[in-house]
Amino acid sequence: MSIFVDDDTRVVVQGITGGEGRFHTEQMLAYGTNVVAGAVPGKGGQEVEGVPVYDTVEQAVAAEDANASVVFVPPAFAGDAIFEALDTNLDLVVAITEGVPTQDMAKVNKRLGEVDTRLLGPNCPGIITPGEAKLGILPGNIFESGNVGLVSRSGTLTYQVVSNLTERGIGQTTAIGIGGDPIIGTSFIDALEAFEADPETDAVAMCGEIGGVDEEEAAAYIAEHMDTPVAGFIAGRTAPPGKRMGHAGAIVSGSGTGTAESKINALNEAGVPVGDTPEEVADAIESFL
Amino acid sequence: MSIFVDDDTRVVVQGITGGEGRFHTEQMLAYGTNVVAGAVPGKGGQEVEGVPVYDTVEQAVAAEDANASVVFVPPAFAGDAIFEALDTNLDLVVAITEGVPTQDMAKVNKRLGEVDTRLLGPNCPGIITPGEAKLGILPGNIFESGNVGLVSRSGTLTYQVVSNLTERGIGQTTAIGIGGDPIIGTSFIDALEAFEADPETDAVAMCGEIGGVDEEEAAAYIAEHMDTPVAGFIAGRTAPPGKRMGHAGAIVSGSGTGTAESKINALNEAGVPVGDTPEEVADAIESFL
Amino acid sequence: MKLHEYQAKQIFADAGIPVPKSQLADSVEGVLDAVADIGYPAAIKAQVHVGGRGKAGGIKIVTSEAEAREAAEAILGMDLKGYTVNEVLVEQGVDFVDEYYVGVTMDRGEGEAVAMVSTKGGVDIEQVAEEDPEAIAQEHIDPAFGLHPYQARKVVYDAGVPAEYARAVTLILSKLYDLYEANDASDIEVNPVMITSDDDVIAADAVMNIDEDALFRHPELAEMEKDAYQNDLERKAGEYGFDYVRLSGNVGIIGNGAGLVMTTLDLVDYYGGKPANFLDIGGGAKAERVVKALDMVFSDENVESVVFNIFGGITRGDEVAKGINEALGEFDEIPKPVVVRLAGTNAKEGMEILNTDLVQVEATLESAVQRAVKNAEEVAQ
Amino acid sequence: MKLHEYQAKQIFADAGIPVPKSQLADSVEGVLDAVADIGYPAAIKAQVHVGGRGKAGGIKIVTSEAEAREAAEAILGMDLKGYTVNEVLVEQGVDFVDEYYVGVTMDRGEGEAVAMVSTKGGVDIEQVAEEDPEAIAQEHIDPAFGLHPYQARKVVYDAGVPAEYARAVTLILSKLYDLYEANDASDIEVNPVMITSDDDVIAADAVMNIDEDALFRHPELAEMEKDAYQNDLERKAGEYGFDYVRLSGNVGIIGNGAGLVMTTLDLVDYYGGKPANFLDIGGGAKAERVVKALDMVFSDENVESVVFNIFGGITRGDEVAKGINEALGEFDEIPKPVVVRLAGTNAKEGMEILNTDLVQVEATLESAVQRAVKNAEEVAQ
Repeated sequence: MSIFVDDDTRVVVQGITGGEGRFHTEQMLAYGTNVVAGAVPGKGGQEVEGVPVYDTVEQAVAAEDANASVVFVPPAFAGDAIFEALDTNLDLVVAITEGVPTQDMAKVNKRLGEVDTRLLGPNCPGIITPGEAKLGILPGNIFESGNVGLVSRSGTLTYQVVSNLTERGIGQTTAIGIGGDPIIGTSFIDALEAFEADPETDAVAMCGEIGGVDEEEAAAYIAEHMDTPVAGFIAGRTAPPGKRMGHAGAIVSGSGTGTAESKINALNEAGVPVGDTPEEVADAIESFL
Repeated sequence: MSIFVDDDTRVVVQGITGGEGRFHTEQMLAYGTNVVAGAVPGKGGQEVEGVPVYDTVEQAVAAEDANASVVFVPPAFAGDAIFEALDTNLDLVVAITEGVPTQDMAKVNKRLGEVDTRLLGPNCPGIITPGEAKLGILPGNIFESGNVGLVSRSGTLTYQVVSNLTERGIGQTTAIGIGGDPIIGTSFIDALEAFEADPETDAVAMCGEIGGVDEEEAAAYIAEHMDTPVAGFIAGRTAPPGKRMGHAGAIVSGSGTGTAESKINALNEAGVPVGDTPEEVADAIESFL
Repeated sequence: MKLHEYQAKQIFADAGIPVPKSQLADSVEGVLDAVADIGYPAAIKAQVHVGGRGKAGGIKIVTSEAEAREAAEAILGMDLKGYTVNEVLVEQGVDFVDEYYVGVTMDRGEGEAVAMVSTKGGVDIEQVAEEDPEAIAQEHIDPAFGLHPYQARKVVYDAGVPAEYARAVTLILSKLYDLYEANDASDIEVNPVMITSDDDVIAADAVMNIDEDALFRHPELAEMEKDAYQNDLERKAGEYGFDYVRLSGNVGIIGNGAGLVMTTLDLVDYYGGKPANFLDIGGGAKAERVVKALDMVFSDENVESVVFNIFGGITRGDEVAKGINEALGEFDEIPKPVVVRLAGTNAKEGMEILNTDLVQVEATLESAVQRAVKNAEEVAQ
Repeated sequence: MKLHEYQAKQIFADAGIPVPKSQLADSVEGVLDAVADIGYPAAIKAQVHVGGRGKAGGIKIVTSEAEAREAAEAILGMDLKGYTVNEVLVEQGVDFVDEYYVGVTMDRGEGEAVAMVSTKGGVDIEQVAEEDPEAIAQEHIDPAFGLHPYQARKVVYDAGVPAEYARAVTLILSKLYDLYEANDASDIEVNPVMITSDDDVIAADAVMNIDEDALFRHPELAEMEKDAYQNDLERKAGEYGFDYVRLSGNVGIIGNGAGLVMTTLDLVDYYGGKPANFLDIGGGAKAERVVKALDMVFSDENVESVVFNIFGGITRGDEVAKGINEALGEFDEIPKPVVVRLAGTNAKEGMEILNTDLVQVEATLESAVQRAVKNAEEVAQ
């Protein structure tokens, strides 16, 4: 099994005619994902990699019976694209776009509370259920099907940890990048809850980073609700306060909240071993299996 | 019994220090209503008719354990006052103010969908459960406690019909003015549903008027869900299209929707007798009892 | 409150919506000056608040000075469905290849505005709505978020606007919504949006109605309200602050509260009479307001009989009676018979004050209306 | 992105928020001209992005020309927590009777902005938040509706602002929220809002941080970004479009993806080294970007050793290798030893291309970092 995406996921690509949209559509198709439509205003009737393009997401969903979308729309228009997807009753919207203004996301976040759709991201690499479907930009070849769930705020750090696992022969049920922005659609807790409910996920690797209190909240959730063992990693131990470390969300505020120390302590208190290196995370996961 | 208000209703008056607010607070107190607080920014610490005034509704509610408010705030500030009341988790907010801009009410209407509070009005005379509580500007002396529910879009027309009933010795469980604006908080259906559920209400008088389709929807509701008999009245049979007849909501649109004819037909088809005169409404109610 | 086409178009132009070149004129010479400036063909369009102006002869296309003079003479001063034409808009004639409908209006059932686009423009959109509702694409607008850009695009593409014009039509719709919100409009429509033979997309007509309850925050629009009155009586009512509508009958009606006044109108009709007007003096009216109300009704030359129906809540019967006595006391002879019915707050006190030499008193709504109808019939005989 | 106090105050003043009279100066003469204009007492305030300027000697009150000269000479050019002061704001001294805190900031946990008011202003608000959280009244702001007027009043009254000042403080808060929204701020604070001895209410300080991701729609603010860089290296990174943060160590770090670069920094520290910087070349970087990244790191005189850590997703190992070869090929002698670790997409192809005369290659993240730390230690010896 898996969480959020599988063989049956039918994908609309928003922004399919742009450079990134086109390239990753090709990659997703090559991985075996059911990319069934694209949506770009004014480009209705065209095709990209054999995938039909529609003017609106609603038209694409209606014509191709899609249940998910991936957003490759530039930051200035991404908030609007996410709203469009949310108002189409999809199961899942994956927003890859990096650099969406926070106030746009605050409005999206408000709408999220009014609909049943799950949003993943923005500023995330996407989600992959190895061997079934990949929505986003993750390099498919490093993943293997298996019994470990992975959830991460970062893209390349995800790849690093996954490769540490795969090299040992430990495969993944589903790997999720939840995104590095301050306001995101799917939290650690949402992913952990789904992994806990998935009978095939026997352990979970969780890669957090500085900024916000999501990791602390996740630790409380793990302590209270999870039987599946979790191993953690926190990036940014050496980050100075007040500096944005690449990700818009990765910042230790002047008041000292969002530090790596606070997150590591919270996880440790919840019984979650936190690795000093990615390799140590893989060690912990291996010990669980 | 009664609906929405009774002996236990504890009222905050928003705008209590204004002319209307002060006068009707006196009237409501004289009727026996539990007016427990007023709310006017900058007037915290004062008293009006012995009622303590607070700077905010939240402070008033917290200090005096209120569960309802009546809004006597001028139209320019009434939308904001209603928002303030809605965000304080009251059971009932009664907005008397006439002339609230429609777009302000559209925003209020959106918030109504997010909270559990009932809004009555705006542009309404209020609500009365004879002998128990009066919230608004209705003249208490024409009402009698009894077994007939009354719901109306109009103020003085309500008084007319009530006096026709009271003169025959027919009293009321609760009488409600839902308001004459295009966008209002409580619809005919909301009131009819509550009267249907009230074991002491044996018949309902419903006074509609031209504009919108609330009466048609109410007719469909009555046909499907009500055992309690209903008699109706529709004002505005002679109104020409495209002219606003006093109430902002009382207008037959150019496209012919909102006519008295359509409403009368819908009610008749639902088995609701519609009087040609207020006196005939009282006749019909009397025949039900 | 309705804006005239020329007022709405000025607002559109200020917002960057393309409109044809035009000029307002109130005389034949003014029209000729305007066409000289604008060129031929030109349209001469009556500026009155009447639907179907074209069919009724209120819009003419002219291609020469002679035609322009003829059209100006015909339209200026003409009676269009009961309203006199005092002003015309002289507008550049546009060579078009297609006509769309674009509008934003309040859907009161949903409590939300709705954006609408149809490629079947240039004809009565209400007829299209009835005969071919699928031809009008709609999108409801969440009042907290406003019109999302994707929604504007969606309704345009759903309507079937070709891709080459979609961006321009979307832009017009977005700007219409901005104007709708910024001006507290209740309705704003362009029918037609024209696709010209040069592939330009322009707003060839303009309808804009404003929420009267919101005029307090739009002084520049309130200023235009002066021009919105259809006749002197409505203008007078506006000055007095009454809710007033003139009708074609002869029984003048004054009351308090919209529902009760409507009901009084309906009863006049029910008992065989014809209402001359709707006049609501509002809640809590004092004697002075009553005097003004009677002045209003007597100013209508059609009125043969008056019924005064008050059910006092906030309004006090004694104040009303005082006002009636005062107003009618001015006359040597009462111009038209006045029937008065007072109920509710201080009705008894009112009845005691009322000078029954001046008015006829009735105890119930029904009997008061019946008597007023009879009075009108007697005068008419 | 942080605005300087003088920039934020100009924005406040343009929005109608009362601020003290002030003038920017970058020389002692400029300061003297400014005080001559503004009068005494005046405050001379260092314009650098450093908290606690006052305690660190960056703010001085002067009451005479002699004091003004002395203060200007002391502050201009001074080193304030590592930053050189190039500009000071010369500001009218204000005689105050009370100090409040008013601010709007993004609460990322709720995904909503929060408005905050406290009557304990003029001191470190984070300390107040810790020691006496009740002293700060808060109100969350629904992003779809914005700050309702009642909310602005509520937070002001809840904070205990006396009725006589409540209206003015509410107005400041409302305007701050408008500025927050209009400028895509992430944080906007006034500490203190001063109640002057004349009962005026003025914004005596101004903090305003802008969401960097939204600068594309605020060209006037993007223009100010030039002044926001703390040093030449950050300015260069801004020009190159890199996410870059300078640190105090000697191991230069280049990688792709924020999380992985942070992890590389952490490992440098874990293995006993000191990171010199954070530098994320982003996803899908081409050779040219790699050249610029190496240029950046070599420009930092503290750097003694470099680690290049790439896990290719969109980024291709061969492109990175090409860039490294190109950048290092320029040198007769490689300035500092460079350790490279390539994994993921086209890593094998990259390894084959890589000129191992110029770099040291490691197979894992851990070994690459350990080697770079060792290189730095060796240079330091």
